Amino acid sequence: MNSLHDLGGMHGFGPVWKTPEGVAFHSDAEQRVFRLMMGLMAGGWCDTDGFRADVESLPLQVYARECFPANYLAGMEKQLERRGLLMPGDLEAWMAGIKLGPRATVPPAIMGERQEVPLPSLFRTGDIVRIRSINPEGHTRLPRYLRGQVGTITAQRGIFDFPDALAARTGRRPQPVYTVEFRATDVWGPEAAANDRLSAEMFQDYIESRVDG
Amino acid sequence: MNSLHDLGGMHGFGPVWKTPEGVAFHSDAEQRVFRLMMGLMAGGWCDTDGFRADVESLPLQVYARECFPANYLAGMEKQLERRGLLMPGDLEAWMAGIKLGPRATVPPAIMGERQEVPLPSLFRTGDIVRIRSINPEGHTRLPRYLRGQVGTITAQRGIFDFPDALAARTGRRPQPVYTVEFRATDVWGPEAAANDRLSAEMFQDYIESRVDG
Amino acid sequence: MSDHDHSHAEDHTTPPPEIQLRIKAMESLLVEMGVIDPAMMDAVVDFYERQVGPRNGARIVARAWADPTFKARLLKDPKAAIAELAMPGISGDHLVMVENRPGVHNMIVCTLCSCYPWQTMGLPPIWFKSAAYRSRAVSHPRDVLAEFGVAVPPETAIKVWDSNADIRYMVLPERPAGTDHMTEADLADLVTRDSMIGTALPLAPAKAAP
Amino acid sequence: MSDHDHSHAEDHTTPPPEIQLRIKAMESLLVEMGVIDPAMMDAVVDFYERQVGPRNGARIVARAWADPTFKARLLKDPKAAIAELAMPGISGDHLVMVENRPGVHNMIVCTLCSCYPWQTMGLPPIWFKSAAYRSRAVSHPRDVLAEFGVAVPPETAIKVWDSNADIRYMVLPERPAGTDHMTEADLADLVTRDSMIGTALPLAPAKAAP
Repeated sequence: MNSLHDLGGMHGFGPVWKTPEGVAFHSDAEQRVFRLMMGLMAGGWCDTDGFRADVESLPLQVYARECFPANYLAGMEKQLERRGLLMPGDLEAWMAGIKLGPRATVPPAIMGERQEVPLPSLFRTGDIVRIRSINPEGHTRLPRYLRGQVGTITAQRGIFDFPDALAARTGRRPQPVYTVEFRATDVWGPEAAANDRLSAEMFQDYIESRVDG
Repeated sequence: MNSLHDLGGMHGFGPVWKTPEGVAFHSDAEQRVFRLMMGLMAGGWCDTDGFRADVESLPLQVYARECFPANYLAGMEKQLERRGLLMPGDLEAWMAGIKLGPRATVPPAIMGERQEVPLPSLFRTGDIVRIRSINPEGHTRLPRYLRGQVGTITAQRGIFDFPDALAARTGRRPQPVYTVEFRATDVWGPEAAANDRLSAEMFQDYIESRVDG
Repeated sequence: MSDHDHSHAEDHTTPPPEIQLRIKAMESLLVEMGVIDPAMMDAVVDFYERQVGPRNGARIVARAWADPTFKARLLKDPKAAIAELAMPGISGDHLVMVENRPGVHNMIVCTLCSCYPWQTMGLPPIWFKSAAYRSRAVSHPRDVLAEFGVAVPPETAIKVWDSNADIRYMVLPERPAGTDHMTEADLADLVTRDSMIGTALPLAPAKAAP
Repeated sequence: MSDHDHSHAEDHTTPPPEIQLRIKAMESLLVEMGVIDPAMMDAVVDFYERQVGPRNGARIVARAWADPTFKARLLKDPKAAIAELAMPGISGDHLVMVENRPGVHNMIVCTLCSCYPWQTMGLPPIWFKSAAYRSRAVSHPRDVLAEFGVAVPPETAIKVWDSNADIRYMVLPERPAGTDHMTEADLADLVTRDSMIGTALPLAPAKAAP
C-alpha cells in the first residue's frame, strides 16, 4: 500500500527529536497498548502482518497524528473485527452496560490452507539486481524509495514467509531473502554523499532480475 | 519536495467523486480566493512556482484536509511574507484596528539576476530515456512515480524555464522540455493493463540518459 | 449530484468561519494598501464565470467533428486552429489536443496540483483537484473511469496525460454515432466538460432527433 | 531531555482521554471474555520493563570489545555467540551485528514501521517510530546524525540499514580510546542505547579514570 507509513525519503517532518535512555514506556497508554497487543498476539487474535496492514490502512489524517497508542488500538480493533470477535459498536455497547452475545473464544484460522514449497534461490551474493516497480494496494514490505533501483546482494538470509501474502491471507509463500545494498546517490540523486550506502532486505519476489554490472 | 501533494499512485483516498457541469465556483470562499490570487499575480505579489512550493510546504496535516481555499490563502500569505509585504501577525493586528507601518507598494524582484542561455537539446523524439532518481527538498515538477523509470520521448515541446530553479530563486535555467511516454506496467507493475500508457513532460534536467532500446 | 458528492464539494471549498473571515479581511487590507485592484479582479472573475468555460472547448470539438480539415489543423497546431474560431481572449497557448479513436482512450490529470486548460475549458471542477482523483487517475485509470460510469474494453489502450509542466491537454472525444446530420451548434451540445477531461464520453444524440 | 523533546514524547504516546478510556475498557472486556490472560501480560510487561533492555546489548558489546575472539564469533554467528552469555530469555534470533570501524559508521532505522531488536535492546524509544526520524534517516543520514550531536567526517561512509523484513540489526560501536585498562563491566557502562542504534557514539571514559 502506497501511503503515509512508507516514510523513507519524505520531507517536511522537521528535525529529529530524542528521548532519554532507560525509559521502556513513555506513558501509561503506551504500556497498556503494548500489554494488550502481547495478550492478543499470544492468543492468535492479532498477527504481525495483518496488524501492520491494518495500521497502514488507517485514514491518512489519523495516521499523520502519530499518536502511536491510538493507532495501535485502532489496528487491534480491526484485527478483532476480522476474526469476528468484536464488531464496530460492540465495545461502546459493552461500555454502556449492554451484555454482548456469545462469541467464539478460539480465534478462527485466518490464513488460507495454501502452503507453497519454498522458491528456489535465484540469486547469489555479489549479484547486481534491479528491484521491481510494484505498487500493490495491499500490504508490502518493499519501500517506495527502493523500487526500480539497482543494488548489490551482500548477504543471503535464508527462507522466510512472504509478508505480502501473509497479510493478504492468500497463504504461505516462503522464499529466499537477500540483503541488498544501494548507493545513496543512485537512490536520492547527486545531493547524497558519494560514499554512503543503504541496505534493506529483499524477498525474492521483490527482485526483477540480475543486471549487467 | 517529497510530500503529500505528490499524489500519483498513492492509495487510501477512496473512490472518486464528481461535481456537476456548469459550476465555475463551488463556494463563495473559492471564488474570493481565486479573485485574490488573480489580483496578487497580476501585481507580481505571487508567482506560480513560488506559490506551488509554498502550498506544498504546508504542514502535512493541513494539506491533507484538502480544503483548497484555506490552503491557497495560506500559500498567498507566505508569498506576501517572502516579499516583505505582510509578516505573520500583521493581518491579525490590522483586523484588531492597529494601523500597520508603511510598506513598499511595488513588489521586490524575487528572482536572482542569473539568466542562463538555453541548454542545447540532447534528445530527440523516439529516444528511449531513463528519468533521474532525484529527491530535492525544494520544489520540483518531477513526480515520484516516474523517477528512475524508462520511457520513450514522443514530442519535443520547446524551451521553458526550469520550475525547480524558479521556485528556488536561483535564476532562470531555460531548457528543452519533452513529452515522455511510459508503459503502465513498467511504472506500476504487472497488475496494470499491458496496453495502458502514461505521459508526462520532462524538463531536460530530469532525464538521466538515453538507454539502449 | 448526489448528497455525497455535494458534501464533498462543500468540504473541499468551504473553510471554517474564521478562515472565511480571514479571506475577506485579507482582500480588504490589500485593497486599502493599494496592492490589488478590485476592478481588475472583478473583470477576471467575470471572464472565468461568464465568458470562458467548457463551452469554448465544446465549440472547438464540434468544429473538429464537423470539419475534417479543421480537425487536422487542430491536432497539428491547436493555437493556430483555435485562432480561426475568433473566441475573444482564448489563445490556446501550449495547448495539446489528444484524440480518442477506436482502441485509444485519453484522460488528463495533474498529480502534483491542478493544472488544467483554463483557456478552453474554464476553471477545473473541484474533484479534479482531489486526492481521490489525482492519486488513482495514473495508477488505476480503468477503475476511475468505471466509477465515472465509463466502461473501457480491455483491448482499448488508455493514455493518461499528467500535466506536470507548461503543456495543457484537452481530449478530443470521438464523435458519437448517429450524429451525421446534426449542425455544428447541436454537436457542441453533446460535448461535456468531463468528455474533454476524458472521464466521460460525449452525450448521445437525443433519441427523438429527426 | 529538553521540554521540547518531552512534549514530543507526550504528544506521541498520550492519546486523548476518550482513547485512554477505550484502551482500558478494551482490556477489561477482553479479560472478561477470557480472550487475554492478565497474568501472562503482566509477565511480558515485566520482562520488557525490568529484564530486557539496552543493558543486554551493552553486555554483548562490552564482551566483544574485551574479547577479540568473542567479537569474531559475534560478527559471524550472533545467535551462537550471544548464547555464550547465558542471558535468560535472550536469543538473538535473526540478529545481525553491523560493526563500526574507521571509515564506516552504521545506523539502523525501520522506514515502514518500527522494527527493532527487542531481544537485545528492549523496546524502541518513541523517536525511533517518529516520521521525523524514519523519513530522513535514509535520505539525510548526515543531517540526522548532526542533530543527534554526531559529526561524521565526509571521508567516513555511512551505512544505513532499513529493517524492512525479519532481520534485526544492532550496531557494534567502536571501542572508545583510553579504555585499555577498563573491566568489561565498566566498558558496558559506556555503551548507550543510541550508540547501538548508531545515532550516538559510546560515552568517553571518565576523565579522572586512573
